[in-house]
Amino acid sequence: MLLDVILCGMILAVALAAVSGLGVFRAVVFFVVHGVLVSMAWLRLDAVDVALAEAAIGAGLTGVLLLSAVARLERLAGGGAWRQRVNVLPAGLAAAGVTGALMWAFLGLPQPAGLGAEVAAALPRAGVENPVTAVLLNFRGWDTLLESVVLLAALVGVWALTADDDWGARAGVAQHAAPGGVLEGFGRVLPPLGLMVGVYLVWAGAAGPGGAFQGGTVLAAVALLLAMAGLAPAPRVGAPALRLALVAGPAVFLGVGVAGLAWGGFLRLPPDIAKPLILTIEAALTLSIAVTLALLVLGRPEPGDGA
Amino acid sequence: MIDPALLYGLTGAAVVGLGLYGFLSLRHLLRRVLAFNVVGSGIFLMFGAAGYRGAVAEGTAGADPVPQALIITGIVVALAATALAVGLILAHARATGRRTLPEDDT
Amino acid sequence: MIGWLTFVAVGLLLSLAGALWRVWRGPAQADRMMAAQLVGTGGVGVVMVLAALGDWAALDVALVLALLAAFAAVAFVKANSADGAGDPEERAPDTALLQPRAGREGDTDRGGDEGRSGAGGAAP
Amino acid sequence: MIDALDGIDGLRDAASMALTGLGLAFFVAGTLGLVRFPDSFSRLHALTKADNLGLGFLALGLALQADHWGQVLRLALIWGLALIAAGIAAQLVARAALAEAARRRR
Amino acid sequence: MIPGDGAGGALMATVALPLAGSLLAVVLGRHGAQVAGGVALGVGAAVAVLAAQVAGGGVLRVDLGGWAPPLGIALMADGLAVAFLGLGAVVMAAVVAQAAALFSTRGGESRAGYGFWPLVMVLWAALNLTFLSRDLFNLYVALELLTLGAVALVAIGGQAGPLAAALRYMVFALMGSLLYLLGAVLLYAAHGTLDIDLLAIRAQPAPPDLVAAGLITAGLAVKTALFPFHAWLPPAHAGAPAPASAVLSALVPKGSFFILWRLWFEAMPDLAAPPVLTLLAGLGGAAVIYGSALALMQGRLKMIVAYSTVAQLGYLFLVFPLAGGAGAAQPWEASAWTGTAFQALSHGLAKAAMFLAAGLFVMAVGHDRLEGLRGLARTMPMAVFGFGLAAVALLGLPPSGGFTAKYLVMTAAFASGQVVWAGVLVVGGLLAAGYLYRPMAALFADAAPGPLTPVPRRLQALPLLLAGLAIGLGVASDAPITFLAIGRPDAAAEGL
Amino acid sequence: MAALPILILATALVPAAITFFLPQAAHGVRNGLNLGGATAKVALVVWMLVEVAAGAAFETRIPLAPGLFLLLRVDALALLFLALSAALWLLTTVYAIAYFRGKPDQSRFFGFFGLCVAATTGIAMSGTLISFFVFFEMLTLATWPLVVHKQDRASLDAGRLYLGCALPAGAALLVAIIWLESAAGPVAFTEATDLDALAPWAQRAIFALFVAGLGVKAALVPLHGWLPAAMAAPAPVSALLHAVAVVKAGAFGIVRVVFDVFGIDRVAALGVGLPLAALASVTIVWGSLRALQQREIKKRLAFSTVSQVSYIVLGVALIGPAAVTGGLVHLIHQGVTKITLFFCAGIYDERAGVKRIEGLDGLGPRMPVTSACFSLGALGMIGLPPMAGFVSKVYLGLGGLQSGAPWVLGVLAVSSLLNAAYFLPLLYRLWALPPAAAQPDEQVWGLLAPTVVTAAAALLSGVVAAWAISPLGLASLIVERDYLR
Repeated sequence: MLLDVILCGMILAVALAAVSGLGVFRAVVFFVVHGVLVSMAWLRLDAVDVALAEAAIGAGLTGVLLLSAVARLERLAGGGAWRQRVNVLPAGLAAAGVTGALMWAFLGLPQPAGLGAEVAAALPRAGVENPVTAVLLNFRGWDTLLESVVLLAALVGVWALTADDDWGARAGVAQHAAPGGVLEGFGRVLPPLGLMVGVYLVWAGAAGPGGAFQGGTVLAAVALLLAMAGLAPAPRVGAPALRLALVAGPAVFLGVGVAGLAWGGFLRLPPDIAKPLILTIEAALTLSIAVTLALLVLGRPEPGDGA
Repeated sequence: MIDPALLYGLTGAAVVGLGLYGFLSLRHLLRRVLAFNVVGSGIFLMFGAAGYRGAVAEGTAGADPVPQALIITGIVVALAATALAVGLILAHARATGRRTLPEDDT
Repeated sequence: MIGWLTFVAVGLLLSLAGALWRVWRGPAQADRMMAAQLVGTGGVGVVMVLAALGDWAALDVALVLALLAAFAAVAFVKANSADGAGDPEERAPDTALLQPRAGREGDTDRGGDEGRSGAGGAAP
Repeated sequence: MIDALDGIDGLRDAASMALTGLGLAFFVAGTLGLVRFPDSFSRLHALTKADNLGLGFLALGLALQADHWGQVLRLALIWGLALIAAGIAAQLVARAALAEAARRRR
Repeated sequence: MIPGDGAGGALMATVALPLAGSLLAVVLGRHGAQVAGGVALGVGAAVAVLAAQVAGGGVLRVDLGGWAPPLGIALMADGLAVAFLGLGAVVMAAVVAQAAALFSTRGGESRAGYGFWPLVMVLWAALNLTFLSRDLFNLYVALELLTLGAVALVAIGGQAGPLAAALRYMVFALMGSLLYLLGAVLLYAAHGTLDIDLLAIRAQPAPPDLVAAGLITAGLAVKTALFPFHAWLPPAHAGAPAPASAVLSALVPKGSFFILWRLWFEAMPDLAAPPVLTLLAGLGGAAVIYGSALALMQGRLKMIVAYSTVAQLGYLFLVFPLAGGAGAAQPWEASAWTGTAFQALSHGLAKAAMFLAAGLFVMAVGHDRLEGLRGLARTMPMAVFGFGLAAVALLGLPPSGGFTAKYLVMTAAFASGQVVWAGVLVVGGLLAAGYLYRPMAALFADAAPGPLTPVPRRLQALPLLLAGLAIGLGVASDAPITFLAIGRPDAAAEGL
Repeated sequence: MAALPILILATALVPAAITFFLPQAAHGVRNGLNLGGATAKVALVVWMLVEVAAGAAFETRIPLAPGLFLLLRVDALALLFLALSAALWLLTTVYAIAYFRGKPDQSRFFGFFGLCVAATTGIAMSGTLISFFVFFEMLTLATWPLVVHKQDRASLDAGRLYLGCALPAGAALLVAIIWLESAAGPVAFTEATDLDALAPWAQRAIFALFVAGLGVKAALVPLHGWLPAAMAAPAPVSALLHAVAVVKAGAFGIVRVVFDVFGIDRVAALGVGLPLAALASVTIVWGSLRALQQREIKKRLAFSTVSQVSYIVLGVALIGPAAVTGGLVHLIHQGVTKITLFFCAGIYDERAGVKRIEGLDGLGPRMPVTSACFSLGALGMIGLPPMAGFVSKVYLGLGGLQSGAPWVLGVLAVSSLLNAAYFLPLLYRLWALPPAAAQPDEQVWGLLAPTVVTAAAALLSGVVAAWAISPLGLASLIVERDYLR
């Protein structure tokens, strides 16, 4: 209990630190820390799948994305004057109002009315044993399909910000590292381990915590590391293989969904073949998610920005 | 004895408030995106805590899986939004040399 | 045993709180990054303990945290290299810079990202 | 897994407690160093100690509590990963700190 | 009601086809326009089939994956949803036709040409889903997809102005998403379901529901650019390339409004309290007046049209206090509800026509400042005529869809004794005449425009066609009104 | 039979729709279409006249919404207006074809011209308030491009003023209609409407809104400002505005509101007739006074219209049988007379470049046909026997006496004096003064022929007023049959 109180206190303190103070860099570092703490909170709340996602995305990729962005932004932005904060009082009042309302609502929640029992009852027909995976890929697969498209849309949006002349170049800023240096060494050691962990997470997701998103994120991190260590250049945005990899997940998912029409309705997975179908979808999704996330973090092609 | 679900739920609500305050008051665009993510994590925490309530009350194995699945979806969607926002911020900075929206300059 | 492990977890958390102070204080960006690194490692420790306390499946979370722990640091050093895409090793460090206490010079984090007061002025 | 005798069990618990306690102590020490030491490089020093040793002892202590070899394996993997990550991160951050200091000096 | 069997094919196709199209466009790059053309045809056919099914068999419901709510997600096509699907199909078809000329990929793949097609189709899928989905979280994902697509489309221009506009849009949209998500989360926590129909049974005036309703309403109001959250809309809609502007202005805000509408009328009609309804309508009225006043002051055509969107969206919010006020003397019921649907449909068609016409003017002149458009009535009569017809629909002059809308809503206002909202309609109509007169006068001015880039006649026909449909909606209101009544919630006739 | 109203509407609508898409050079097709349409319409209206005289009724419903429909219905009053618009459309088309020879943007002009006439036809045949409103607003919109047709500064300003007056008027009308119908249900002109659900003050307010909404088009003071400004438009447009479509639509609407919406009993009970009559009288005098001050021919004519159209309103507001007959017959009489004057003004402008009254000096002998027609028109306006105008004024005067408003005689007298004061000097200049300019050529039959026809009509309808098929006969019939029961 004490543990929970301390954890909550730290989460609050870190959240406060992330939105206060002057430094952007500091705020981002606090956000990374926030991710670590929140993933612990998820464990306390008996949500290992979410803890995995939070650790991989909240503490991992989002942090990397923001850290890179801070430095890039300072490089790009000139010295123009700007205000750190405005509307402090209205913002404070609004935030306090919403918080108060939320607490009031939370305290006023009626008896728990979750779907645990319904999920448990339907689990035998879902094809996987992990209830969270069953919800993600079967009961509410439609959400998940759309979510993979959200990622893709964001990537297309980021690419659309490319300078006209840079279209077709390699994604992101051209990365390089000292040959034989520490970074490169890291880039050689970690990927095999990361690959293993990523694949393990996907495979484990059917029965226990894990799944395509968590595994895909780890694989994306591996790919990013390879790129950052200068070991593998980022792909060109026009590369056909890359594009196929991007759409593989949503396409397979959509394809299975349409095939479901033959079984009586869109996205229907017949119980006896649900497991292989889900595993197929997950495999394709993992590939797409990994590639998409890595490219999202790398950003638009900017060959001119490199050495 | 405090109910942990309640504790985390209220913490989540407070995190939402903090993030919201940052989102509304800060002008540096990256910090606003960051604040957006803070709000998001607060929302998810509240949601997760609400789903955990059931597990505590019924004494069944595990929390409600549906909120967990939704939260995972939400986290990924938030990441997508963050990535697009960061891309926009950088492109905007490149075009204008600003870290903020034009109307937020002095 | 449960009591002890809880105690260890609480102790680890409290020690992380100390690290948080360093993140806040800085002064150099590297200090903040290092402190974050400690929080990450400590987080791995806490998660391991939590795994022992409850669901061993939580070890996977520790695994992912440990795997990604260095990523933030890598992103940080890459972004802060000369062109934003390099590596601090690429150029031999200037020997003059290897003097002790080189990092202890005011708050280097306030160079670029502090609100400059213009006509409207920076809020506190 | 290891469920032979109560005595062994008690012994195992004691060893586990000792090892995790040692790990905790290293972490606390590392934090103290991080907070108290005067400059970036000495702080870095403190940090790596805590990372490597603290986590190592913790892992060892917890491994005694594991009821499956897979868990022990994972604990080892985690420690190994943390070791690599911490070492590399420390190296890189140190160099970055140097570069940062150099930039400030110019 | 037909259970989720094969009958859901046409319904699913309206979402799945654009999704598949966007995936294909990501891969094919250069052939995005052809893919989009195919998708437009397919969705058009699917909507037609769906309309026939709904007209013949009533409301169509599909439980996705065979899992009924609360476990699964249900999609539902009622008259309202199908009408909006139809609006989307028509506008999108015209947009695709114009964009195919604008983003020509002859001579290799280009950045904007590549980005536009997947984004616009993703946006379309998301939009159609907002009309069909019955699940609040699924709607959240749809909204996010809609927003990301829309923001990216605004930014596709690439210059500083559009980028700033896109960022501002993004900031507001993120805010709206968070508030919406908070509300949805609270509702699930309280009732263990996200399904609109189940919520309708379970919702009660308790703290979680009230807070959730407030948060969702606020979030969706931000996304619909309701006054005073409207500041992001005009620069964003004006900054995007014209075909994108047409989509953004005509369709995208309808998605968020649609959810708000469903929420109040279908999920929790009993929670509505008069002060809230009056507040919503009051903000809508303020949007009408303020948006119109600002439109009067703009010097660029696209800005005028964009501010007009702020004003026109304001009308939609009058439905909340006015629903149910049809009066015993009237031969129809739910007049405000039906009128609002008409307003949304007519505005969608007319606004798309205007932005497409504006795009053609920009194509011809190179910019959209009013003084540069002088005399275009002689050189581009079809586009100008289309613009004029669209203006008629926006003004709510007979015989247009806008008039039917105004007539129905105003009748409800008088019949329920809330004359002040009728005043908003009148003043808004007159202000609209003011701000639309300026471009019309410029287009009709006796001046030889400078050197013009020729614009193909077939492109000029598009705005005319859309505007003609907006007029036609008024001439033949009978069938749409009957169709809209399929599956209409009781609260639409009884009031909130 | 039910299709006949639709057919009549189509005679204007279809040529208009096709004309929009014709290239400028397609003169033959365009002229043929428009003349054909106009001729067909006259034929159909004549046929209808015969049928109605034989007791037939024409009614067509076009559904708009459940319970809401456009009702096209031809009663005697509708026929009166219909006949006027059909005949004058044909003549104006002939005139316009000649007038626009060699000028640009003809397709646009004739397209909108056709739309205007279609709208007017619709107004005439409207059987419900909502149908009336639809066509009324359509008329507003279709007229604007005609007013700004020249695309010069003055036209655009006039167009802006026109819309600035007409759109708020439309809004007022819509509010009036919806306010009324929200309490009483859809209003059809044939059925007595029960307005008792509304408080008397509300009924009066609605009546005021109706008058305000319709009064703009009918150019009632102080809502008349747009009409004189609109004389910047080409002559055929002026003819259309002043004689056929716009002001007549307003006056006709007031007739409908008084007789078919409120009913004369209710109008009398509410006590709103007299104020309306007073307003009309003020307009009559004010318009004449302002006309006296104008030095531009078309402007003088325009203010004259302001004055003359209010005769119709005055007659209706007075309610008595003779007054109503006078008002209704003036609908026709003013139409044929004023169109003659505007045709002539157009010829003076086109053929002699004369815009101001000073330029008329000595033109009479040189442009004898035009000037003769002009003189007939002017005399008719003054109300000299046996011209048409005389008949109207006699009935109005009688009506005033009947309705216990003898002051109307004073108004008529003053107005006639003023009419004489601003028209007679023109005639004097035309015929008595020596010429100032070179010999112009008035020999354009396309311009002259319609002018002669309308002038003759203005004379004849006065001369044969006693016949049953004269406008007066028709008006009396309407009054006896429909309104005085």
